[in-house]
Amino acid sequence: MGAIRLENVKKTFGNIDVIPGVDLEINDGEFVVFVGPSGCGKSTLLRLIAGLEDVTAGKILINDVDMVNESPAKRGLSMVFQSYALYPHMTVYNNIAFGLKMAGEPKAVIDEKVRNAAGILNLTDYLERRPGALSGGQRQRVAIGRAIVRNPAAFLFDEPLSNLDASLRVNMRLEITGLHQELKTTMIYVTHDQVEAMTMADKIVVLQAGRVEQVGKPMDLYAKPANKFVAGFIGSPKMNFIEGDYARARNCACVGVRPEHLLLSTEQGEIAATVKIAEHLGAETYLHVNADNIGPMTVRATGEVPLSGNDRVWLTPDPERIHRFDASGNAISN
Amino acid sequence: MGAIRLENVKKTFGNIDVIPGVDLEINDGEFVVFVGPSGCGKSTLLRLIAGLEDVTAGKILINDVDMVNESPAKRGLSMVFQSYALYPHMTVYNNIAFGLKMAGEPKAVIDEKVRNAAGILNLTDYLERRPGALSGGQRQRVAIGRAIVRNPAAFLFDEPLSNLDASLRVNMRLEITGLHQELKTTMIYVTHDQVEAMTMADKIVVLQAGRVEQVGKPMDLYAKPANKFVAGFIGSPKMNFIEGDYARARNCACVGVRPEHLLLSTEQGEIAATVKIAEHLGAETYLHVNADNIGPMTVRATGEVPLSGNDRVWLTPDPERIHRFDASGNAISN
Amino acid sequence: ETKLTIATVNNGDMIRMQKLTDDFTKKNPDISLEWVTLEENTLRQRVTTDIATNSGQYDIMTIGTYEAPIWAKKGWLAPLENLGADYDVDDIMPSIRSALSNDDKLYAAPFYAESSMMMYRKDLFEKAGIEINGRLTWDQTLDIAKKLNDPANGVYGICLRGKAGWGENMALISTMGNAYGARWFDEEWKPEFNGQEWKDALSMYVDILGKYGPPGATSNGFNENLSLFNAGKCGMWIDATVAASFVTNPKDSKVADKVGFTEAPCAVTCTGANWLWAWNLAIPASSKNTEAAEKFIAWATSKSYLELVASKDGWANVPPGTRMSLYQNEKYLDAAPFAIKTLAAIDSADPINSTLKPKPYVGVQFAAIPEFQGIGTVVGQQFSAALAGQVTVDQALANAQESTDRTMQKAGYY
Amino acid sequence: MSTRASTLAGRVMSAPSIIALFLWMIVPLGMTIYFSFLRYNLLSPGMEEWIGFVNYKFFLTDHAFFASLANTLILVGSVLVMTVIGGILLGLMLDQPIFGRGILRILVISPFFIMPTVNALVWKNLLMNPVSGFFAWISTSLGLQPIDWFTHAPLTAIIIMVAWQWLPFATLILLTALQSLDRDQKEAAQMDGAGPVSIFFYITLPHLSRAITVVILIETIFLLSVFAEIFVTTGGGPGLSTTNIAFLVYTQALLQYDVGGASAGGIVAVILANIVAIFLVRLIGKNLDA
Amino acid sequence: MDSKFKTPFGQFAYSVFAWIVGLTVFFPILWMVLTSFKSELDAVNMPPLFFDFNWTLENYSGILEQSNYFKFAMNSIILSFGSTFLGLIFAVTCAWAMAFNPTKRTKDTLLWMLSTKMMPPVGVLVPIYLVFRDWGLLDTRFGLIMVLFLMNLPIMVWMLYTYFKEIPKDILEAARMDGATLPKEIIFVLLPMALPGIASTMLLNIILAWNEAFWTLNLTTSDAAPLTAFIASYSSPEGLFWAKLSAASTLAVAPILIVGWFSQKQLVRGLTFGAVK
Ligand SMILES: Nc1ncnc2c1ncn2[C@@H]1O[C@H](COP(=O)(O)OP(=O)(O)OP(=O)(O)O)[C@@H](O)[C@H]1O
Ligand SMILES: Nc1ncnc2c1ncn2[C@@H]1O[C@H](COP(=O)(O)OP(=O)(O)OP(=O)(O)O)[C@@H](O)[C@H]1O
Ligand SMILES: [Mg+2]
Ligand SMILES: [Mg+2]
Repeated sequence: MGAIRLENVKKTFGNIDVIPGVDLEINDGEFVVFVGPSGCGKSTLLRLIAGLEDVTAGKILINDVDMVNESPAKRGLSMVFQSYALYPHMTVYNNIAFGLKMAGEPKAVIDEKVRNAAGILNLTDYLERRPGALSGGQRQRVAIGRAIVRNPAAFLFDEPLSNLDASLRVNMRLEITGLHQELKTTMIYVTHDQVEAMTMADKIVVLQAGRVEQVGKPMDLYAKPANKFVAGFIGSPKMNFIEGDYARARNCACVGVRPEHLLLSTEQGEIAATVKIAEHLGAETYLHVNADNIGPMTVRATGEVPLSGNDRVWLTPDPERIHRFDASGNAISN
Repeated sequence: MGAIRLENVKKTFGNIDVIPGVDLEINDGEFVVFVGPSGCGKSTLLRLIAGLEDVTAGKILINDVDMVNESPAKRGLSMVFQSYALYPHMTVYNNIAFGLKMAGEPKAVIDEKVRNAAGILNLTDYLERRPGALSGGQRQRVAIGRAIVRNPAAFLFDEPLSNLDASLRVNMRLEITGLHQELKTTMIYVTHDQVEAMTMADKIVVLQAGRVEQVGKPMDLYAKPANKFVAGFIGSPKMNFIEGDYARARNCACVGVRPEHLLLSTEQGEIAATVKIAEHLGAETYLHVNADNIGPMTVRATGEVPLSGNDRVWLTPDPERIHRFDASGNAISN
Repeated sequence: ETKLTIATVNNGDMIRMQKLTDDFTKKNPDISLEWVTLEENTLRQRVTTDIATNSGQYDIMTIGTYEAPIWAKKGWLAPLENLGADYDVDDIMPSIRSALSNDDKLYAAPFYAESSMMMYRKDLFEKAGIEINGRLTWDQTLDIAKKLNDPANGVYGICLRGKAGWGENMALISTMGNAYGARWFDEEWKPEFNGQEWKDALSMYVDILGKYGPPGATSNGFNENLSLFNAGKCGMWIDATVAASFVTNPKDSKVADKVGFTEAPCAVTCTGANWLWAWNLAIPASSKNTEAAEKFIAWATSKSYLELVASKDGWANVPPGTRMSLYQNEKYLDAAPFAIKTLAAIDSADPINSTLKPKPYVGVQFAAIPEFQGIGTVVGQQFSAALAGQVTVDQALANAQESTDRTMQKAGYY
Repeated sequence: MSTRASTLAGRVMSAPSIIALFLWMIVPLGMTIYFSFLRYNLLSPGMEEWIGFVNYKFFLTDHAFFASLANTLILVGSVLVMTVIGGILLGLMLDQPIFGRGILRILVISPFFIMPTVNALVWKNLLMNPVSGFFAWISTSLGLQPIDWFTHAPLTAIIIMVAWQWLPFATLILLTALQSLDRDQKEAAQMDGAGPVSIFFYITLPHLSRAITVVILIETIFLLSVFAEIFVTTGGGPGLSTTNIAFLVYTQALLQYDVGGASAGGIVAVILANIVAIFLVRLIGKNLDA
Repeated sequence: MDSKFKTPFGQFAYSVFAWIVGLTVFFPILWMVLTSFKSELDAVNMPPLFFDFNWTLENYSGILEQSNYFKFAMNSIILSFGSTFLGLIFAVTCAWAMAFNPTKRTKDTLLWMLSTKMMPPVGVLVPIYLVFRDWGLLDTRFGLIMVLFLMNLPIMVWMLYTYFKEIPKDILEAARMDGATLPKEIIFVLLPMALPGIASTMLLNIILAWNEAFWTLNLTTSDAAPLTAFIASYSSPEGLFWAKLSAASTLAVAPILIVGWFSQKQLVRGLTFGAVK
């Protein structure tokens, strides 16, 4: 059970407003992802919720109780750190059991819970090892195990996968998603990886400079970004932004087209361009092109496309999927 | 000018055969990428070429001269290290100039070359800074600048991008590709990121346990992997391998189908499956499914597919793009 | 049970005493002894700090003839009035007794006493054809040193104290100064290093030791010279009379049977040409165990203690110089060939009249004023610098004069 | 972790040490300052009187003061130079594979465990004695005149002893620093064509600068008050040639029992030490993120 | 390239060279120990006798008979360990605060602490002595422990501070999330993690306290006197004394030397003062 509500939460370090004021509602059992560029305050916000930092102003309600003056342990939340923050001198077992020991649970209960968590996370064989003798993915799991056993109202994850290599990341991503489906506990997850955000979240919170830019389901953010910032931030490769005459012709300050929404042709189309670099990935091809009168653009084509540098191509944006923004960057609804 | 040939190069550490014997031909101006799982000997091979390790046996010919007994500096190669290995106490200028100073070049020449390299790499404004005051991407560029100025016969890169974050990685990848197009110098590039390998290489060398598994153009490796190992290693998400009856019916021990070569249908198809997790990325959707009688498989579908957990789907492999492997894992040509 | 904490210096006689205390504790079962044995300089600094701050950590202190009169006058020491009937205070050498008394009360009991004399190598003298007739002068000594000096064979003409310190080189140089008619202070307490007497004395010292002494003389004190002499490296050695028993002890000395003894040399006078020193046991006024302490002192400085030592280690090893009766003891005179010379030296040293010209201070080789330690040390350093050749004799004397003058002035003497 | 609770905990937990040290500093310092204005001889208790700056005047106009100041600086400076250079060389030496490196390292760091007093006694008597010391034997065997250390090179002798004592400390710190040098950096320099000497001067030495700073700081703190070695061997002489400030203050305090003068000297020493400290802090501020 | 010595011979020759250097550095100690087994006359013999002399234990037996070595040694142990443990308690808390809850003044405080060590001890002997006398601390182990503790506290704080700085804050925060109270956080998480650093801090302080010769000599008489006082009674007795002195010296340094040898790995590992990043 963990519904979390932030009411006008503010945080300043010295005289820098890191979080100028955030309101946010997180429902019980939801998987919420905070994304945003580096330094935008994702970690700070998470740490405010955890109680590792004091808020400068505002309320943090967990299950409708204001927890602003409670110590981290009392808030009933668990946190998984980017660096895992495992206790290097304890075995996996003790790492997982530590929180329970601190809570003064009886030995038998601890043992049961630890073994249970280890079972869920496939760690049973490693309980007697120290973190130093584990692989990156296993360490990650121990960190999660430590969070699980305490039966928290919510899990807080601060970029838990960013230290893992690409393929492991994919696996752990799936594991965490699976875990969420199994436990149905509220999870707040910080990342700056869009793939993670898109694939894991029930709800994405896009932050910029300590401000919430947009909150919504991943597909909503992808399909209907509220502004240029969100549009550029969600989706990879990045959305192409076209300004100037092309935009003016469409009654806006800027037109946005995702690389995957550009129809590619070697014969004709709306925008003529020259290929600079073609990246052939087998299943798809990224073309980095220089569009006449517009400048650099990226095109994403499915499958193998037999193009290379200096070829001429024509691009046609899918008119259904064009995004238009006004001068201050806000989306203009179609 | 840098053609490199390895003839039966061996390396043992103590009594471990790390490289049991490698033959390899690298042409002048080629961009060669070494890939392979961690610990397979990629770095070792590169360091043997650089002269940072002595070979146990074999010849390393650079422009047809055996360099096995030459010191690293004499081989006329430049190396970019994974950790960048910048000199922390020297300015960017001096970092780049160091090799030239050691070679005793006159001041004026050094200055010209350094400024030239800095120009190419957009570092001109940072020449007086120390590495500590640079961002990851800038450091990376300094490391490359240091390599460029020496006008090497070939560049050696050891996972130069693995310390950078995802988006910077994409940029730097393009920069290095651009650099190669501009300089046309031989480059040997170690990575374990398939995207890098696929997009950058003229020729990929797939290593496993110190042995060359396959050498070829990226698309050849993608389309015609010589064995199961290469098939599984190249391409992301990983190729699905199907054994058992399904394979036997096709006269082989194992059938391989890439996730992107599975036709998805909610009504009918060759293989029936249940969706476990659906990852919606906007431009594409990854479905992790459990195929009846076969087990877990991954499907990659273009665009947004409105499926989620527990939905039933049917998959049909593209018959043109099926890979068959014999019992020892070698590809059987269609 | 009473515990006595006793601070002693780490010389042979004191250490022997520690080993013999069973005799005392058997007789006084209610008294236990706690020894604090320290090297001389450290000891002095420890006990002085203790007594001056009235800290009362020691019940018995080993102090020199320098401290005794100063401390007695300040009332820091408990008078020794109950030494017992058989103690025989009158047997103590008069010169020593007067040095340890104030207003006719004895404040410290001498454990052993010494003067200075010359030890020489009879065999080398013989080889060089030198004979000693009567008391030598420093000029003659210089000649002899020159003749004996043979560094190639590891023999140096003369060994003297060169290590800086008021109890080290200054003890010797003061007696040389006395012999040349110099004094530390005139009647107005003004230092007199600018006089010709000191110049003569110091020049002789630098000359004889610098030219015919062993290398490293500037760091040689009593111990170092003893080692050198025992190893057969010195032709002559002018130092404490107690050394006599060591250099004649075949266990430690390579030249035990070749040593001759004679008085320390004179120059213009023989007055003050040999020093007077005694290590004494005293009770600080702050001690709470005065009675037990006095008992112990009575035991340690008694005639029977001498007999105890004699019975254990032989007569040659008894602490010398304190009791006249010892020098009438045939057994001692037999065992200690140097006894007569020692007695003569001690007898002739008078702390009150030790300079040719009158002086305001008590002490042969020191001035019993609180400032002397510091002055002696600084001057000693200057003189050892002169010996090392770092400064000239004139310079050293001028420096000594200046710094002594400053100190006396600061201390308010004038 | 900057919650109010933890900030408060931080204050509370650092307070005992700070207060203890503050008292340890301020009580004696206060008393010393007070004494320094008195005519106060320990041997004349009860005769203390206020004399203003006379003690300072005497201390500062004493030519012994300047001599000892110079000696202090020479001693500290030379020992620093010797230990840092020696430490780097030994560190480089021990950083290579050597048969029995563990034992060798034990041997090299042993002097650090030796009491200064014992150190001085051993060097003075067993090694540097010009007649029967070990060095004298070496000189004579080589047909040379034995060096009369404490007469002709007393300060050098002290410096050697002290440097010997502190060499292991420098070696240890520099060795750890050497071992932390990124292998890639050395290899990059190799690729750049730098030889061993260039690598040392361009890569290794700059890498060590931080460690060198630490060595200098810690050693200076201890070297400013070198005492036992002088007390045991030369007693500050001959002349003033081995009197440093600490020893000069000692002669005032425990030979002349001039507490007033010694206190003034102590205060002067504190001021000088703090000047050195400011100097060091500058050095560190640049090099050390303490 | 890990090894500069491609041939075994090169490495051997280098090892020989290194051993010569190492033995030279060690020589004074070796010589002291050798001399302690000689008779006095052998000790001053010219040329020096290396191994072919009459080995004797008489110096040691003489010393053990003459003074209560074990009492001195026991005091040394009590003083050095006592002050180190006391110091550790203060220094750990202080360093924890400075490393994990730094304020603007933390750096200045640290440097100030170090600067308290720059006061020449002789300069403040008399005040301290008087205070000790008045509080009845003279010649008490407690008093000495306090002095040694205060003397070394700045160094301890600094060393620990540098180790603590290297411990990721995350881990302490994780412990906090796990519900550990401050003392538990320090005892169960911080201390075990900083163990190598703590071990070497302790060692360094034991060494410094063991070898401290000024205060231990001046503030003790007998009850609390450690080995530094013991050695002061042998530094120059009359007569030939080198062998005896060597024996006494050997006895005085042996315990700490042995402790040092056995724990040198810890010392080597931890003695960085933050010089290694
Ligand atoms: N203790 C602190 N004192 C001062 N400023 C801080 C502190 N902690 C964070 N900040 C500042 O607050 C801002 C937000 O930091 P935060 O760590 O929350 O960013 P983030 O979104 O997590 O970034 P990243 O993706 O790099 O982890 C940054 O500008 C940072 O410099
Ligand atoms: N100096 C060495 N001594 C002993 N074994 C070594 C040494 N260097 C490398 N190895 C071993 O050689 C093998 C190959 O190592 P190498 O570093 O070349 O792998 P890699 O392919 O670069 O791996 P990664 O992707 O993790 O960088 C590994 O098993 C490694 O443990
Ligand atoms: Mg963050
Ligand atoms: Mg590698």
